[in-house]
Amino acid sequence: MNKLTIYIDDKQFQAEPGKSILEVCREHDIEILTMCHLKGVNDVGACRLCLVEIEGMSKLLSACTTKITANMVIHTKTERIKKYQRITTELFFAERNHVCAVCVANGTCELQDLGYKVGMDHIRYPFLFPKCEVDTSHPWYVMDQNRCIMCTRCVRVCNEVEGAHNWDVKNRGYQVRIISDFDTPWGESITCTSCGKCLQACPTGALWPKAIVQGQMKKNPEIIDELMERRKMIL
Amino acid sequence: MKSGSSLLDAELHKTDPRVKLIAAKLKKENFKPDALIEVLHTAQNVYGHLPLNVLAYISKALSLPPSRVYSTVTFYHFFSLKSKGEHTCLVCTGTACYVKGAQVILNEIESKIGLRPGQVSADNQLGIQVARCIGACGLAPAVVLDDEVQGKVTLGEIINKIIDKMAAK
Amino acid sequence: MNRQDLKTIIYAEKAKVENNKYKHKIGVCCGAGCISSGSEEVLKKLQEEVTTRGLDHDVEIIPTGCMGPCNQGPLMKYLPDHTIYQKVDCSNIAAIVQSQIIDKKPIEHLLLFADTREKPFRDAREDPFFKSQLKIVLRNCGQLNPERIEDFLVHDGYQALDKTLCEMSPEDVIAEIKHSRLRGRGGAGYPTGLKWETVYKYVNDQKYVICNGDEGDPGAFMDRSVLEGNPHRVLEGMAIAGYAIGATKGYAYIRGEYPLAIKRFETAIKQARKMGLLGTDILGSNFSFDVEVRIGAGAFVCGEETALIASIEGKRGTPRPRPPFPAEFGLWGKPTLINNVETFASISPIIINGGEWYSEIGTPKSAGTKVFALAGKINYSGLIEVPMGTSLREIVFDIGGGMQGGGEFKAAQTGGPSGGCIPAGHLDVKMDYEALTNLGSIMGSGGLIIMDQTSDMVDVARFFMEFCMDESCGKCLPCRVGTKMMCDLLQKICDNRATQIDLDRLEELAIYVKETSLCGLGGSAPNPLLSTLRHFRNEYQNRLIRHEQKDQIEVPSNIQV
Amino acid sequence: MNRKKIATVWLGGCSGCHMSLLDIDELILEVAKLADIVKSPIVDCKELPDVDIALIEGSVTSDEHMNELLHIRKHAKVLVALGDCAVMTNVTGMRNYFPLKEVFDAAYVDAVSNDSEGSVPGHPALLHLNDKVVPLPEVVDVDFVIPGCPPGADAIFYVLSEFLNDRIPDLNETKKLRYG
Repeated sequence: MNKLTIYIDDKQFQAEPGKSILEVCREHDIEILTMCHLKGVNDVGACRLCLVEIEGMSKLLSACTTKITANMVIHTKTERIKKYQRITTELFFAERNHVCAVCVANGTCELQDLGYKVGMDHIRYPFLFPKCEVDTSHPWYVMDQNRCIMCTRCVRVCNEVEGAHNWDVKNRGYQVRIISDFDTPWGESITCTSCGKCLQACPTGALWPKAIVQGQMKKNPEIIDELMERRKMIL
Repeated sequence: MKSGSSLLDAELHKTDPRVKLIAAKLKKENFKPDALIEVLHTAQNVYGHLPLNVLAYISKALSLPPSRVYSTVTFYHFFSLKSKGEHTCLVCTGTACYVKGAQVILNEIESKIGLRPGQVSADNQLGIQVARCIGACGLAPAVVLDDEVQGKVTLGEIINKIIDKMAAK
Repeated sequence: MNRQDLKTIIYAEKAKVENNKYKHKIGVCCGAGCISSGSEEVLKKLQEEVTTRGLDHDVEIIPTGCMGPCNQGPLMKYLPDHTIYQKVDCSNIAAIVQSQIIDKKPIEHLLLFADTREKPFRDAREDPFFKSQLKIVLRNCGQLNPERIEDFLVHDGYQALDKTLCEMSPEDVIAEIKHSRLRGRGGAGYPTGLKWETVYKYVNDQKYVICNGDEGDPGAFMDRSVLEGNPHRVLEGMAIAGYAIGATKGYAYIRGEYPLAIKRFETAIKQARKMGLLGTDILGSNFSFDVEVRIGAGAFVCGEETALIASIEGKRGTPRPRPPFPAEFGLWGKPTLINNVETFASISPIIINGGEWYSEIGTPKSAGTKVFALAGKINYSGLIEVPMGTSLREIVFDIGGGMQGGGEFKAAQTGGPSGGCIPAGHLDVKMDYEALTNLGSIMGSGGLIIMDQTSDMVDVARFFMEFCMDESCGKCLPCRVGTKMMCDLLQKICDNRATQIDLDRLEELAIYVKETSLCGLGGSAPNPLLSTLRHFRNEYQNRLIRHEQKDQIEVPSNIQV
Repeated sequence: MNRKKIATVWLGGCSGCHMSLLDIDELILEVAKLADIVKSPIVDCKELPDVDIALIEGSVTSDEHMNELLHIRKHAKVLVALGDCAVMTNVTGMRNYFPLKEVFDAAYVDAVSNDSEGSVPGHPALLHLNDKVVPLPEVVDVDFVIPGCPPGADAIFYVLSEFLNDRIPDLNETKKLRYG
């Protein structure tokens, strides 16, 4: 297939049509910050961290959901984008109750990493301090809404990879929460297979195994993509 | 939280005429999963709200995961998981009504009747709700008492009407 | 039914009207506003009155769609004189029948606007309220019985469909619409012809037409009135669109809050099917088209096209990023055309009278007329239709009869929670898409709320922000958290607890949310805030406390448990 | 010799940040070459004199903290929020999800160790807890923040030495930024 010529941050690249801007950037080690993107499941464009400027477009577009077109001129690191990435990060921290000091994912958390990458030293917006539930009813796992950033990676992994669709989202606006079945305790779910893929997919310490304590969480989100690749070979 | 597994085991009363209405709707829609919202409308109409066992029934009938059904129900303001009360008083808070003092009406209801939007009286007689514009802007401020639109309401009059509703069981 | 059959029916109906055995005709407005004021009672009582007087054979009584001046309802119109009686109730019906029908002279003090005008008009068409209007979309609203397809047929109903199917190719139809320069009436004002052409060009075995009747703006009821007053007009527009783009299936997504509109539209569909104006092989043209109603379940965001599609598919109404646009990847992944109710209702007049005719109405960039739902602190509120480019002053003072209680005009809010306000200094603005955008507002779907000096603009911004916060779907972060933060900050300003830093932060957030949100809801949620800041910044500034004063106040408690 | 004055203050926190400050070990001598620590939990001084740098650990949880912080703001040239509690409330903020009464009851009434006989202490001389815990930037202008629970000793020393040498530190540039 004929490759397309595109320009990213003033450099020229050849890329296959049908690929997203994000895929092309990742191939060439151009850093694009993401939270809701997880290789192996469908993109939803919800976190808005991967927004890029495209010449000729008035709107910022999410790199994960926008396919490349011929002669596209893309800017990924303008001052405007950097500024918005920082605000997005701050809003993530202010939305729920992220207490790194007591979190299992301290040190391996993608949200923490994001904060370092955008150089966020403090949060300028008032914290919302919502009251959130912690579901410990599952024999092995815990779901802590305090640490959830609503990236819905667990929802998509459970639905698209495991096929169980235990997780979904309830309510709307800032009151959205991840739910299991009819918002019933996870331990009583009739759909969950306890496969644990959602734990691997979760970028923060919202989903974790009971056996560990602060700072011990090891995550391997890449496993999802590997799994999907292996499945293709079996077929 | 209610127990999840026990819920799905709960069979709806087959003789309940309301279940039959839902079953008829399901059949009419050919049990297509994309008819979920249409079926929920029917269920909400016949039950007044959407009890969890009804949702479990619908989820099974349409072969949809429980969380998919629950998430759809909680997304739309029209659907309610809880009973809204025998009588309902819905105060329009659309822009025209807002400009003409919908908030004052809500304050008055709270001080005289002791209920805020979304609340139902202890005896389940009256539920107070708000709507984002019922499209009767020419009659602002408007209140809907049991499906009957009261236009250009005044404070004393509307409170009396509500109290009458509560008294007439 | 073929073309000839339709003509036969129309001739027969027209003949019936011409050889009218009735000497008098009385229309009772059964639009939602008048029904709320009790017009159904009036209709019943009127029928009784006429029967008791033995006038059944002389007086025809019809329920009609919205007549316009909704806050004067229930309205009753005597034809052919166009005499309108306002605030009719059961007690004065006998007198009206006696005076108007028997004595043949109207009762002056019961006429429309009799309580506010020095001399009310016997022919309501002479009244400035109607005189300044130009009704294209609403032309037959308030004249025909919306529940009878025959009434519509008499008023050139389905003539446009007949013309397109029998005389025009899909390309012709698209060219005509393009020529008319009609722009989408849902708010964004995208050229309708261009949109049709895009969907037409995508080749697919299945395409869809969707009519967006999820009118969620608080303070807007244009679509509702059109659907209730003339549902067949919308249906006809949808069928023409289906023919033009090559779709065989349409969906009308109507707000659940509008039960009457749903009922009448469903009736219309049944009648049209029965007459063969929907279904297979319409008018013997090989073209097949059918429409289904989907009822909204109370989510403002479903007015956004991708969310609306998700909702029709039975899912949470959350939008998805565009591109791909619905024209390419829409309902069930098929090319889909989505237009607003008012847009579809504008189609048949364009087909009948030609695109040229339509394009000459209005302003160079915004052709045609626009329906507004006029409300707020104004004397006559209701449903109006004016040519694009009519000045706000004309709308407020000529049509609306000026400010209520002699108040002072402060601002007009357009476009609801996605729009902005027009301050008194711009009363002479010619209302069209560009002019409103230049003022930092938008045309929107047509809600027009007039505010007087008692309105607090910061609180107005807070009101709309709270609305957007409640209606945010929660999918993307900027809208989900941003609207909540902005709402809290606005509350802080309203409570006189905020400093200049808070205001700066609020402005920064507003622009951030506007530029980064996934869909139009978040993208326009900051508009009322930005617009009031632009025109009424001093009202914000006056509320701020100085930074040094901060240590005198309590700890900010903008934290919700 | 223009020696600078440093104050370190302990508001609503666990003193871990001060422990981390002590962890700079012998480098404290480097600090001592340029400045005096005039007020600190480890210095016996009741009044706060005007200082060049104030390092403040912990968040604002009570009226006393509030007054102290406002006082320091007036007397410090550079106010540094030290540690996650001061910067973003951290663990101390975890009571914000509950009404204050529930928090008191949990601690003084319902706790098992109370043998069901406890009551909420109400002596007027006791400090008065605010309804909500807030981080320093919500109350006063903060000139610099060092997040971390606790911040690393190297980060603290780096910031101190930069300010003492009239330079502005940059945690991000120097890869010393960390939370938790």
